[in-house]
Amino acid sequence: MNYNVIWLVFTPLIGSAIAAILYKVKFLDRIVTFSTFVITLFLVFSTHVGQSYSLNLNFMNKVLPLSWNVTHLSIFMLYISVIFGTILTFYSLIDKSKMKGFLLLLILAANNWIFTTNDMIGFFFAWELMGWASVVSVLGGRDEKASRHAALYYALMSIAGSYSMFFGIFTLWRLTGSFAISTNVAYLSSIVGVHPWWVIGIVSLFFVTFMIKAGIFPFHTWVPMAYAWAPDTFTPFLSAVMSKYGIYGMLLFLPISLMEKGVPTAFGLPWVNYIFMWIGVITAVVGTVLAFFQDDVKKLFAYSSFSNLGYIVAAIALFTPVGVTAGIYHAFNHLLFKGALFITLAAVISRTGTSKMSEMGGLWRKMPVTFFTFFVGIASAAGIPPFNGFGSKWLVYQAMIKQHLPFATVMLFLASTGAFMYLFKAFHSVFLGQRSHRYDNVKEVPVIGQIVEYFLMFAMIFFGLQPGYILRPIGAIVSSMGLKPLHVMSNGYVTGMFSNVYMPIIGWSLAVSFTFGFILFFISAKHKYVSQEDNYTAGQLPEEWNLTPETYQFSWKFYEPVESVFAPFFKVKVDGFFRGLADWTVATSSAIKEIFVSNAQMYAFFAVVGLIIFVIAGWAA
Amino acid sequence: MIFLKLLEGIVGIGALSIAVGLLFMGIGRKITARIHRRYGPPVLQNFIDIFKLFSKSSISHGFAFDLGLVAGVSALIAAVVFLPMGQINLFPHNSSLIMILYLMTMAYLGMAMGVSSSGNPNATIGIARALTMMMGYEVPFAAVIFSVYIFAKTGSLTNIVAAQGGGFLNWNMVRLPFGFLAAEIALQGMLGEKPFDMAIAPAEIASGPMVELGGKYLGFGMLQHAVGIYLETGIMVDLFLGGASNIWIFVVKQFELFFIALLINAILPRFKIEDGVKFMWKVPLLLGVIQALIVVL
Amino acid sequence: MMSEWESLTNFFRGRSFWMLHYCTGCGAMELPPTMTSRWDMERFGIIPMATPRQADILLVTGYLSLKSLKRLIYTYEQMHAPKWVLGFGSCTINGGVYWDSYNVIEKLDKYLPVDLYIAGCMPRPEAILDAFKRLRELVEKGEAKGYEKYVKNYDWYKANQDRLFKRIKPVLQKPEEVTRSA
Amino acid sequence: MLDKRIEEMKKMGLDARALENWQFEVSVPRERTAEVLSYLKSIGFKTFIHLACVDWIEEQEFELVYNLENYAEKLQALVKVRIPRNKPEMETMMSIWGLCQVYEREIHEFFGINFVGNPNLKPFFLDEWLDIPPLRKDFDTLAFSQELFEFKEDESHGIKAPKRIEYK
Repeated sequence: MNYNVIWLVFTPLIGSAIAAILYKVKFLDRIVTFSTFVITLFLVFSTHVGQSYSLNLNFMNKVLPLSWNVTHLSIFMLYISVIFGTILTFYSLIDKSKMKGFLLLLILAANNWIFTTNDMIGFFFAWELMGWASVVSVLGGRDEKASRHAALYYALMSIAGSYSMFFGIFTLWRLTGSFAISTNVAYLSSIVGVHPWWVIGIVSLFFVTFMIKAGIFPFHTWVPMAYAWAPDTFTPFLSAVMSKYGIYGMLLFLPISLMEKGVPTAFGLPWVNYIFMWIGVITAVVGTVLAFFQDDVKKLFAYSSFSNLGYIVAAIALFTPVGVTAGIYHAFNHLLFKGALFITLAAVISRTGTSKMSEMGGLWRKMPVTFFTFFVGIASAAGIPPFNGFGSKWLVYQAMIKQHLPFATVMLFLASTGAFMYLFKAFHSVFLGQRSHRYDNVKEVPVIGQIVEYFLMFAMIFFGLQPGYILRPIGAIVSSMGLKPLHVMSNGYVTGMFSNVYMPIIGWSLAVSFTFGFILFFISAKHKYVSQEDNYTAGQLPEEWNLTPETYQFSWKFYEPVESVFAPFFKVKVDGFFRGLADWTVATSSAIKEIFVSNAQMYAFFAVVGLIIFVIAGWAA
Repeated sequence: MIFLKLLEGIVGIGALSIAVGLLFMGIGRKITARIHRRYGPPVLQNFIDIFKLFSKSSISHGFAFDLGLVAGVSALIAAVVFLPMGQINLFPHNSSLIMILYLMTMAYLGMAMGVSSSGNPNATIGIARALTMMMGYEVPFAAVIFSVYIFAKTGSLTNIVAAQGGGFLNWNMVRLPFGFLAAEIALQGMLGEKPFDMAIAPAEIASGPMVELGGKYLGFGMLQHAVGIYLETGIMVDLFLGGASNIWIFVVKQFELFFIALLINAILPRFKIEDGVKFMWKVPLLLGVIQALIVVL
Repeated sequence: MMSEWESLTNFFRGRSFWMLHYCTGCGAMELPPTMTSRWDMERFGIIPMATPRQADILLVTGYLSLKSLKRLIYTYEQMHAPKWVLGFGSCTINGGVYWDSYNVIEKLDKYLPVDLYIAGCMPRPEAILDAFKRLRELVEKGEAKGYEKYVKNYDWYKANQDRLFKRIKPVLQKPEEVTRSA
Repeated sequence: MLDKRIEEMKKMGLDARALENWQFEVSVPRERTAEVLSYLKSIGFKTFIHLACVDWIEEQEFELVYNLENYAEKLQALVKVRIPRNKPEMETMMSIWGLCQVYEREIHEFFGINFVGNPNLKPFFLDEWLDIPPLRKDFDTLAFSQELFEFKEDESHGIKAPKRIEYK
């Protein structure tokens, strides 16, 4: 019996209660949130693999067994989520958005519960808690109407997911009589050879939920809306941490290794895994393509998140040692760089008051720390070697090539190159180019924000150069799933199957060559600094040409040629499918409502019929 | 130890790649001139140009401008260090092709950051075109390198070179002919030669990314092009022409590839960007996919 | 006297002229043959550039109206030192056929420091190549210092330019006196 | 066809005559310009090519020449309007051809003719022009040029000041 596991859940709940009382005073609310995160962090530090706790709840003469069990995976997820949450709440001390601390603490409680629980009842409760707290958190963005719409959409998708999971849980309970996740997974993997269709059906029920939460194609439609219209400080948490719950859930169920049980295969993979892998690849490509054309910078990075989760799904769907390692590693890297990017965006938006890229530009002189954090962030996201994103992308490719899947790999490579493109678009439109005179008085974020940015910058470079600190715990996770983990030679190595990369040497190489570059720069002829107005204008005089920074900034329709390349694909809209479904539901519901409301006798008739069916069904059962 | 080796490597290989790259550019100008029935500049013209540029005063638009242009050259040289070139192979256990490709991306990101921070829309349009074209040629190139990965069962350039040992018939150029063709076309785009030179269209967008560069900044841009030629042709030599036993043969093989690119460059006009991308996704990608299919099945 | 370093740099500068051709005048016609295979100016290291930032030489091909002179001065000031101006054709020397025009300047030298003139209307490509050769000699001897002259005598140049561009009263003080009789 | 058109013009009481076998001119009083132009437009002279102005300084008059083209019949019409030099005013023809706006702006700049109803008569080609309009005959360009550009004789370079050529 280890009580600190259960304290992991209760501490944030208590903190949440206090913060809810104080929430009118914003600063106190934020202080309580931050300190609760710090306390939770210490609790996480004292949590170890193998700790467990169980509790039997008596509920209407039924015993509800609740149990907690800390696995390698859960401790890893706990660490990364709580540490990131602490950084984010530290940043939120200076933040002006309408994020509510007590809701974040509720999500933290759910977060800890999801990652440690071993029973599906607790999992479901925590999932619902997390879902609703995040739905309410999405409210209160800068544009109230839009964020209400986004929250509604998100809530509907969450509900659909919850139903699906609820159905799955009770089907399993009916079959095994147990709510424990490990028991059920073991049961499923024991029958998968005999009844593959049942297993696939039941597992799909869970996976729909996870895919909705992670925002995987075709359930991604809520992602851009919710990410874009959530409060600016909440979006980092939404993207960095909350999208990983779905991945965590998938990792729980993936050990039903369909591999050796005689399931038909496609290209060396069980065909279910194969299809799932392609879903991941399509997610990556669709997210990338859609990200090209966004004008709202948060929406662009929302699509970017969606695309990166495609990478993760594609990797873990292979369920090979490299694949799972790459998937979890990419989940970590994505958490780090996307968290950093969204925090810098929150800083920029708090200073400029807009998230439209066409209205920003040239902020790098005014916000240098934010600029460099963003630069390191996009370098990581593009997978440039000395920063953190490289190792995981590279492992993903290796995992795919190992399975002889060249097409999927090429598609992922396309997504990666495309990622470089849209990241540069955001980089240019926000920080580079001409600065409008509106932003002449913009200042750098306050000191706390700068500390957070420096810290994240350092983390991205450190984990890029020393990937072993992450790959070792991932190795433990992989071996706990019954796979052979990758060999980690030392902290600097990313060990692959095709070749190794020793990251520090890249860092040193860059350091030396940059030194020589700057020596050459400083010994050659002198330069002088000029303002942005002194610019090549084909000889035209700026003042006679009515030239303003806004008109001389190129950020509108940045990738117009690409648009014409991808034009045929834009005709298909997933969103339209869901909208059509919603319209159909509304129409059907109102028709049914008509039946019930129009006539009292009719209503009574239906009630009686229903009752009779109910009684007969009960009697028959 | 590693540090000293790197120091040596970067000074030596940096100087080598710059010298070879500039020489290639000079020879390229001469050959292009001869194709146009002109006399052409001296072969060492580009060295003169570089010297002149670095001795010329210039303007800068701020620290990001400086950093970006320096990064354009430095990151490329940092990548060249890992390339096996004949007997010069400093880090044989650390020559993953994908790593080199992604390290090259850093140079392009640096360059893009530098020229865009100048605030000139022509530069940004050029960068947007270059990135679009990059998406075009990297996809067929990725298809090719993944088929080579599967074929050679290794991703390290050192091992790929080793696997091609033992004569002309073992070269990947002969064994993977479709892949080689696709990679050749992708190389044309990578080098930014015609018909894929929309990024630096001088008449439309005032030479694109280079619009605000002058003096040493333009010098850095030129050095980046030189090292880029060296690195990209070098990768192709290691991938398809079986590497080389010493650096001279290596350079000669690089020149062969560059020569083909030059001949195409000298006689073709420019694609539109979307047509360039579509072409890349039709012909070379099809060839690459055929090659991948042959390798996998 | 020039130092060794300076004469070395001048030697290289003289062999790598990058040229921005300001083609509002009719002289633009003479440049394509100079660039292409008949006369091939690239063999002297001379190539046309797209923007003033990259160029060493400003080649002014022909007449300059007041409006284009304004742009020319802006372009010249955007170039990086060392830079040279070549006046091409008679129009830049004394106005050429536009000697009495109210809107075409007569002596370019008053507004920008011209290092070398190419006389003629039009000068042949041979003349252009000869001019580049002469300019190279001047640069190597360290005599082509127009850009330094411009900085040193900026007040004079600026006053001349402002006389054209910042007029506050009519040029012909009493129009009725100079009016030609009917 | 040319004769037919000239006849039509004459029928309207206007003075018309052929210049070439594809071109005729017609002199119009100022008040009837709009009427004649719209009539010509309606009978096929749809294209407005050019608006020119001639300074008849001896007669103290400006002559505006509206140059119209009929591509179907391959005919050109020059509609000539004379206005007094001391009161240079004319109605704008923008309602017939919107294009006139630009030409009228040019004529305004170079001859100082005020086009009533044209909203945009600000300076066009000339920057900072403060003298009398330059294409009037009484404007001495050589004096102007020598005054503004200060062309002095330069013995050291052997440059002689240009001599005035009198047209007689």
